[in-house]
Amino acid sequence: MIAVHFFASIREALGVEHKTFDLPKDVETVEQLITFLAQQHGGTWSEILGKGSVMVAVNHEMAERSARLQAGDEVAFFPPVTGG
Amino acid sequence: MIAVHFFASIREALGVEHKTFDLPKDVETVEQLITFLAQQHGGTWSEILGKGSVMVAVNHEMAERSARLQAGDEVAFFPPVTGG
Amino acid sequence: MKISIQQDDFDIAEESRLLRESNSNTGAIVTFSGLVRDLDNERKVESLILEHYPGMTESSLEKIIAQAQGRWSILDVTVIHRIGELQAGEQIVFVAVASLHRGEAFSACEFIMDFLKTRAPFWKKCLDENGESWVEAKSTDEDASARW
Amino acid sequence: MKISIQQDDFDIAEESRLLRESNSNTGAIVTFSGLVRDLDNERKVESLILEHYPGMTESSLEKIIAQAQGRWSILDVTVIHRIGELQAGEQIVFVAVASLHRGEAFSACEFIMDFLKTRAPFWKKCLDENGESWVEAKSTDEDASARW
Repeated sequence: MIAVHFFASIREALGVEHKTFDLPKDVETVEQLITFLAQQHGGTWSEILGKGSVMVAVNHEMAERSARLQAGDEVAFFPPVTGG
Repeated sequence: MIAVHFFASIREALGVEHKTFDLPKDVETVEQLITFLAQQHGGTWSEILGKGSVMVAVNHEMAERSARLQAGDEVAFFPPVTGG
Repeated sequence: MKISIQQDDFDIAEESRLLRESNSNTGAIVTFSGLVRDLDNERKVESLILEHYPGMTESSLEKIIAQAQGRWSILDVTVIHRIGELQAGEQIVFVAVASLHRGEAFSACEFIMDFLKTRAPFWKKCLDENGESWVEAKSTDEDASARW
Repeated sequence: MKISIQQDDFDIAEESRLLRESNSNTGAIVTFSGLVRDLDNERKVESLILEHYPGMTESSLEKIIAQAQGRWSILDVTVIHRIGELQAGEQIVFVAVASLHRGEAFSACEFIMDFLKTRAPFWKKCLDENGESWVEAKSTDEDASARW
């Protein structure tokens, strides 16, 4: 299983807060996860998640798109942070 | 008249808090004021007030020993400040 | 060390007292309070809605504080960040650092705020006279954290 | 702007509230509190006696604040300094700066403290287990104000 969370403007643009599903065999990186999600949900997802400004966290740590994934991971996509 | 104040360790070393007196004609600068005070009170005063670390204020503004004085001025001698 | 993510307002007097009493050798306390401004880009702000990423928020703040502790000698730290809807004038965030000397407390407090602004997963939505919109990240905040 | 030289203790919550309410567009408040440490050079401190130069103290603080206002956009400033005898753990000094953005508030608050330490006519006498002695000025304080 893999859990994917979406926050703030990304959540609103996709209309989804989180998804949990079996990690497909050919999804080994965050980049491949984005491709997989876009295949499932259409080009809008690829456009939204593909933006360079979108930040990625894997297991609560900031991560690159090349970061490797494994079953049990929690992945999150969100826009640049604006707290404080 | 001129008013001279001494603070903190300078006050304690001299045993005087302040003095008010007619400004002598030949005292035109802070340096000359120190010489005049030393003539009146002895070498200890010259030693204490002559130290490079002693700070001088004229009319509540930090001043150099070359600062010019006139009747009505308020002069103060004190050690480096240690507030805060 | 205290990290709290909460909806409720906080009392900076109480927080400062706790920090001050945690170590009798504290000589300096620097605090930062962030407030909801009533004007942003010349628009009248009614309120902000603060969203965060539970779990990651706490761990990212712990990491930022650990980095600060690695750079400066710090006696204690408090970080409080509010979430939910906040009206103009309300407190959003509080960071306080206690140390022996003032230079370390100033640097550590500003460091923590600069990294909170760019690394901690919080997002603000602004409600103003034009409706609602997500606040955009500022490049000046990225610059502020890059200089450390 | 508020400058106060006083024997009585001060309430940082009340001071922060006044500062916060003085301008509805304040986005950032940075405060510094200085406390009497209970150890200095490994000696147990019982109390400090704070002496100052009435008149010059106020005008030197006004000048320091005016310099800060010339360098940064500041909405309001509070400086409180206590005099007389203070026990270990007591508050000595409080400097708070309100501004639109945090960078200015951090810089102005630290600037005011650095110059207060080296330009405002206050002197501390320390009472400890060895008797009483005047606190010596530190070269690190002179360095801190020289960097601005």
